[in-house]
Amino acid sequence: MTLTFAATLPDRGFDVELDVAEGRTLALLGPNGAGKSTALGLAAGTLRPHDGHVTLDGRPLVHAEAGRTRTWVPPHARQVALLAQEALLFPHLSVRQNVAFGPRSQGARRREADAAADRRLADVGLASLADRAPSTLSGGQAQRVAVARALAAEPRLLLLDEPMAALDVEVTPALRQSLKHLLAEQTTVITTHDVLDALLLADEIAVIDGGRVVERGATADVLARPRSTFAAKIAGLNLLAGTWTGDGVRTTAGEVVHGHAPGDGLAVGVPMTAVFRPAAVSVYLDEQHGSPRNTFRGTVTSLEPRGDLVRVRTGHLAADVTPQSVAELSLVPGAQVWLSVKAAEVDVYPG
Amino acid sequence: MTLTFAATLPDRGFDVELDVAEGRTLALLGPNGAGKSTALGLAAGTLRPHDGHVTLDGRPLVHAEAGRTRTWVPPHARQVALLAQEALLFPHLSVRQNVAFGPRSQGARRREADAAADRRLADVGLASLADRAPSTLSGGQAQRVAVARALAAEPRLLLLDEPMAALDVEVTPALRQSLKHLLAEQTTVITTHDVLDALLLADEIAVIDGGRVVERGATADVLARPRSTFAAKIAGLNLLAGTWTGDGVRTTAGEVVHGHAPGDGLAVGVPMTAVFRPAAVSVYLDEQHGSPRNTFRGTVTSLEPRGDLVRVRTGHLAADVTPQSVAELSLVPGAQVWLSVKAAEVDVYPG
Amino acid sequence: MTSLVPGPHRASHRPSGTVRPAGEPAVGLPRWAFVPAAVGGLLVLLPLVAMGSRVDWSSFASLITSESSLAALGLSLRTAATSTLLCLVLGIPMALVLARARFAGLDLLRSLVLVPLVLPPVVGGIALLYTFGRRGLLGSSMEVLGVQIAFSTTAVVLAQTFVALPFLVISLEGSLRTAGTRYDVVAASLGARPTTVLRRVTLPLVWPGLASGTVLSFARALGEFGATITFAGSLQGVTRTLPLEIYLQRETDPDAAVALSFLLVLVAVLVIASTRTHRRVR
Amino acid sequence: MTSLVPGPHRASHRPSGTVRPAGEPAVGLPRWAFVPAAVGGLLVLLPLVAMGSRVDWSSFASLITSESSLAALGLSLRTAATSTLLCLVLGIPMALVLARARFAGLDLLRSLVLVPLVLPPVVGGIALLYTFGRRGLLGSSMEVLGVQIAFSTTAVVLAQTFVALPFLVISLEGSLRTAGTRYDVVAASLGARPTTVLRRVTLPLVWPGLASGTVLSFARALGEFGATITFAGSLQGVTRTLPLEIYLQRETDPDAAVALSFLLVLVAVLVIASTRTHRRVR
Amino acid sequence: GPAAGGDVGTSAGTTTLTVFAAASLQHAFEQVATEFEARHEGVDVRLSLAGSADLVAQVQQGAPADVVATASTATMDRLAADNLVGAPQAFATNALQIAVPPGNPAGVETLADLTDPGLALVLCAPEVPCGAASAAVEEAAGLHLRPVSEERSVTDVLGKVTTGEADAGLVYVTDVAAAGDGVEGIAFPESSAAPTTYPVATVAGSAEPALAQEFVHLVLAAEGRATLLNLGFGAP
Ligand SMILES: Nc1ncnc2c1ncn2[C@@H]1O[C@H](COP(=O)(O)OP(=O)(O)OP(=O)(O)O)[C@@H](O)[C@H]1O
Ligand SMILES: Nc1ncnc2c1ncn2[C@@H]1O[C@H](COP(=O)(O)OP(=O)(O)OP(=O)(O)O)[C@@H](O)[C@H]1O
Ligand SMILES: [Mg+2]
Ligand SMILES: [Mg+2]
Repeated sequence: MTLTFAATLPDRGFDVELDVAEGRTLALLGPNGAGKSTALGLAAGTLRPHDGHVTLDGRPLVHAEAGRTRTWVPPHARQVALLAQEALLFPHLSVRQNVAFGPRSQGARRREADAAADRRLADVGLASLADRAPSTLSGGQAQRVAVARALAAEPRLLLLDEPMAALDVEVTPALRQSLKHLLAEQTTVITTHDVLDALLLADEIAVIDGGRVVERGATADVLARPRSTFAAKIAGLNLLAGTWTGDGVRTTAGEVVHGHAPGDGLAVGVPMTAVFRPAAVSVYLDEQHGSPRNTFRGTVTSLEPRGDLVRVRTGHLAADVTPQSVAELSLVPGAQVWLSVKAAEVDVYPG
Repeated sequence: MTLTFAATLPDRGFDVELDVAEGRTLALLGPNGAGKSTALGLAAGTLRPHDGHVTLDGRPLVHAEAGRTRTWVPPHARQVALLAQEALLFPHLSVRQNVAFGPRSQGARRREADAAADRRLADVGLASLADRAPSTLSGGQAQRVAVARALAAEPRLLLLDEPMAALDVEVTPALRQSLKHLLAEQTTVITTHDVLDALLLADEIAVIDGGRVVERGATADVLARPRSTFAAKIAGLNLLAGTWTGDGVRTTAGEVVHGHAPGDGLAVGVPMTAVFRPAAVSVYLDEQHGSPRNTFRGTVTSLEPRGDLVRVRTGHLAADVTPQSVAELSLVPGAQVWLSVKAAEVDVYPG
Repeated sequence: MTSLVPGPHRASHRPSGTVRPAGEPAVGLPRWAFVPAAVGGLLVLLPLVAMGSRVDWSSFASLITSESSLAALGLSLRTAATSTLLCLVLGIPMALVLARARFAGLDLLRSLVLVPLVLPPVVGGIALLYTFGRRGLLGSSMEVLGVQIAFSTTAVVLAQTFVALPFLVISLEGSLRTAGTRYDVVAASLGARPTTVLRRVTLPLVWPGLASGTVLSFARALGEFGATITFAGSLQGVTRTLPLEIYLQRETDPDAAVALSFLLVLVAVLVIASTRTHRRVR
Repeated sequence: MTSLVPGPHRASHRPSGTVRPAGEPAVGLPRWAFVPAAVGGLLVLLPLVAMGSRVDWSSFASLITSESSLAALGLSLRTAATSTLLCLVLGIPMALVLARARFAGLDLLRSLVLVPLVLPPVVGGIALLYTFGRRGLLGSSMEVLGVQIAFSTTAVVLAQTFVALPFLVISLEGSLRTAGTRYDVVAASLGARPTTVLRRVTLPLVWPGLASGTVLSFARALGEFGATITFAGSLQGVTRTLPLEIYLQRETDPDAAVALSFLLVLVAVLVIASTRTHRRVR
Repeated sequence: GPAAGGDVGTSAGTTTLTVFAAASLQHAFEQVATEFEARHEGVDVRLSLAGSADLVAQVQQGAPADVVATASTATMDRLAADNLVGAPQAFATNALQIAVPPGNPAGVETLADLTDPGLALVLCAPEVPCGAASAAVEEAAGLHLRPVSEERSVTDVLGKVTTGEADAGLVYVTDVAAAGDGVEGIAFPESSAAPTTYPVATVAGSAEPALAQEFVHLVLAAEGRATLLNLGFGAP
């Protein structure tokens, strides 16, 4: 492992272990206040752990025991670049000088550093703004310059805290594409609220909630078979957790969900999770009876257009239906509905 | 109209006219640096126009001619609240005091102001953080407090500059839902890069690019029949502009696109736009011949997972295909492909 | 908000036993900075130590509790407090105008406001006499109104305010510029009138600068000698402040002067230490 | 970065003919602020005007170009410049340590560093004698090294540095606290060593505070009298700076003293005006 | 009695007499003032003490003084020239002495010893009274002194000597006496060449001219003389 990380910060209820292999990218997902930025701060050296250690390429960066810091490499000596959530461009330097700051600080000559800066600015599509003052940039432009500045520092470990927030649709795919290219060989931890970033950029995903890692795995696995509500929400899947009854999963609310089980021989009572896609869910105004299907009662909480379809949400489930259906059924927030899904569409697996 | 706005700022190449009717919400869309924040700043009074005027409820807020400001209502007297792109919570006040700042400044008693603040904090789901210092909030939490603070000021006109950036998937729909509710009667201008915000919150959309309004209309119309590339990109539609040839639209690149025309009697040579959904586009590795279809040659620039499908982009077009197709065709960025779409799927309209 | 450890511990790649709060931001101060800082500290502290070693501590108590010393101390504290208040009342608006208003001649005005800093205090006192004295610029018109300022306690306050005002103005102006106006803009857009913005946002945000400015001007007022003796004279209980008392003692009893200076220093350190200048801001 | 118009134009809801740059942020200064600011300005300016009205301009030129005046002026400029440099070298690290280091006794240290501000300068001079004088704390060890400070230009510089140092430290510390450390953290994470961070980020960001601090300490050094005469003595060309020359002239020719004071003020205003204290920062 | 103005003036039932005196006269005038108050029921004498040049500037600017006493005739003459005071009268003289640190480390015995180039000598500047006296003595003795510093006041010269910074200085007899153990005084015959005279006068604008005149009389009378002689001053 290039990066191994295990740290606690009792003040913030933070207790996380992570590792990232050389050249890989880990995406940290999780709700606001989960501890994503805290994890990055601990790795960058802008925060000190209460307990734990961080090592990079086998070199200990910090080691703390019960609040005593025993090893401490200061931030500038870590070769870890952190792009924070706020752009924080140095207000007294031009855009080019901002991006050249990392190379210059690491001993590059002005000419080389400026050339590197111009390359990075081109990568984020802002070569033409090189001589501007940061105060004259728009919010999204500033964020892109900050990305370029972090990349230009050529760190051993790159930490990106929501680099895509505030970018426009036109530039996001382009930047995502160049990041994909640039991060190919780069050991990176990225936090994001956009599942596309994770899908496209990350080899692995860790979901943090309430200061703990609640889920961890290869990107495709986590998004296909999420175990946490949060991962399911980002993956856009419905997820119901409960215990195995022998032929289905009983949730704490007492609903039983039938679906594909991974095999026989499961003990009754073991924790299981049922997962299904919103597109597989149908919406009715009254209860349906018939061949094997799962039916859930709910109240519509929101309607969101989603491409050609409309996503209908009830408390804990989502269904994707056509706009016509919405019109025919007169779906509005507050409407009482039955959601149903064929057992064949439901995956059930332990966890 | 409640808000009428017409202002230029030659320094920034900004020249925009807008209006918003009482109680309506206007979404400003456009690429980074288009001038969205500039427009909001001019309305809020944090910037002065070179030429032009802003009136709210018939009351002139600013009137300038050739750089001379002739009428000027200072920001605090405008009843216009601006939520900027950065949260900028007052660092010396608690979260509750931050939110209560608007009501207090407008003469409310401490108790009323605190009660109002607590209500608004509950709206954004952060009632439990009321006594925290802003420096102890996560990025997303801070942004939500800033939303609450702007709402608590109960302005005649609310200006929201990307209020949803940096929010997690879990809270975004909830906040969007409460904003929808809160903005129902509120005259609002919101800037966003997320088409869902526009779809759900805005009655009308104005697309700004390079400091000018390039498109303007009811939300549904603009997204269904975008005239600008940018609107089309956010709407997720393909758009090709050109001139009418009698049976199709000829683009500047020389391609001819066939589709539904709105009727007969169109003069050859008039500007026309062809629009079609990515889902209607098929991808082939060699050119197809046969019944009426449009075929375009292109190089794959990116592949993005999008729900159950993968969006394949070439220079100016997008196609949504199944992951299986991607695998079978070995699509990777750089691959040469032919995109084809049936004429029946293409809408053509003037503009 | 910020905390940085003293050098020796910071850059250690080797284990070390430092105890410091977890979670604190941890960015380094260059280690070499502690060397000149220590030299500077010694330059200021050694003379104090040397002075302390010469004080005749046995007679210290009786000396500083003599009637004339106590009268001078009381007068000094009263006048310095009043002048500091005046400096705040006049200086905060001046700093705001210098930092944020924009009109022709502002740069010249800024330089002129600094003049009392550079004027030898006695010359400052003469200038004040030329202005507020009986035969001064305003003196005759004020005499008509029955006001006579020179050689009264008012004159002491005026002299102290004159010399101390630039300290407040300059250090507050620097802080105002460093802080910028982003938060003020937000406050205004929430409906806060300029006065409310000033009271609830601008001043709390520049609190460290305001506090240093206040301390600087209080200290300068407390130590003021030259302008006072020239403009206000040296009458016990009326205009003879502690520095004037020290000056007089020195003519006849240099040891007593040193002891009284120690009293002055003590008072200043107590007053300054009781004002927390470093409220947490961010 | 910031620009605010004088009151009368700002809050006008009626048309008015103000010309001001478009695009500038426009947040108000309370209108009433201009009243105390003007009073404060007058308090400082009127005495200068009164002084100017008493100068005998016909003999002004010959007076300020006399040999002794020129020698004193030259010495003053040289020593004040040197002391300001010393203040920067010692004071910047001191301000950094006070603002950002954290160790026991820091608060006490901060109060002690202020002591030269409040000490009557003459007493400061005595304290310096007790320290660096022949029989002082360090004097004997220095004599062994063959260094004699007393009655030399070095003593003048030392006295000026002693009194001027706190000015730099206090105003810079206030600015450092106001600025916070967010940008420093970013710079460190980009690989900049603490010294690089200091040079390329911290100091440029607190430029307004550093500039005011420098101006304050230069002005204080230029006007320094009491500590110099006590510690360094007064010999033409060696230790007699312009303020000492002014005091001496005053004994025989008060008009000449006022004229020389004018020269001092002029020089200070020129030097200060040529240092731009208000670089745009944000 | 009539108020002099501001805070300086009458408090209930008492008359205030304000005396401006050179700082070196502090002890002498305190004793005279006590005596004066004892003789004049209801009169409060207030001393304002500063350097002679300060006193002159203050009186010129209309300070509410009744009596002024300076340490040199030159300064008093400036007031007389402006008709701001009544006729000045000499009430004391003073003579120079060589002041050396305790133990006389440089072994100074005569005025001629002060020409030793290795000796750190401090004098008053010629612009101030004690400096003028030093220059006169120097000329009378036909010596050429090279001081390391020309101080602005006697106090500054004494300061250098008491701290041992200077090996010797020329100050007044009274200053040596007042400094106690801090210095040793060495009398020298050439000092008679330059006696310094202390003048006192009533201030023209005084609100209490009669009382002021009585105070001047007391200073000049035998009682005042005795006090001054006790402190080392000579008779005029
Ligand atoms: N203070 C300024 N001085 C000069 N030009 C500026 C200034 N601020 C912004 N600009 C320029 O004005 C243009 C419009 O900026 P604006 O901030 O309005 O963009 P925006 O549409 O809000 O973009 P974003 O989506 O990135 O926030 C940009 O080209 C920007 O570089
Ligand atoms: N300086 C601080 N002191 C105390 N608690 C803090 C501090 N900064 C953050 N916290 C708390 O620690 C928790 C984790 O914060 P963190 O910034 O790591 O969240 P995050 O996952 O990055 O969230 P977001 O998506 O909103 O950026 C939050 O509950 C936050 O309120
Ligand atoms: Mg975060
Ligand atoms: Mg913007």
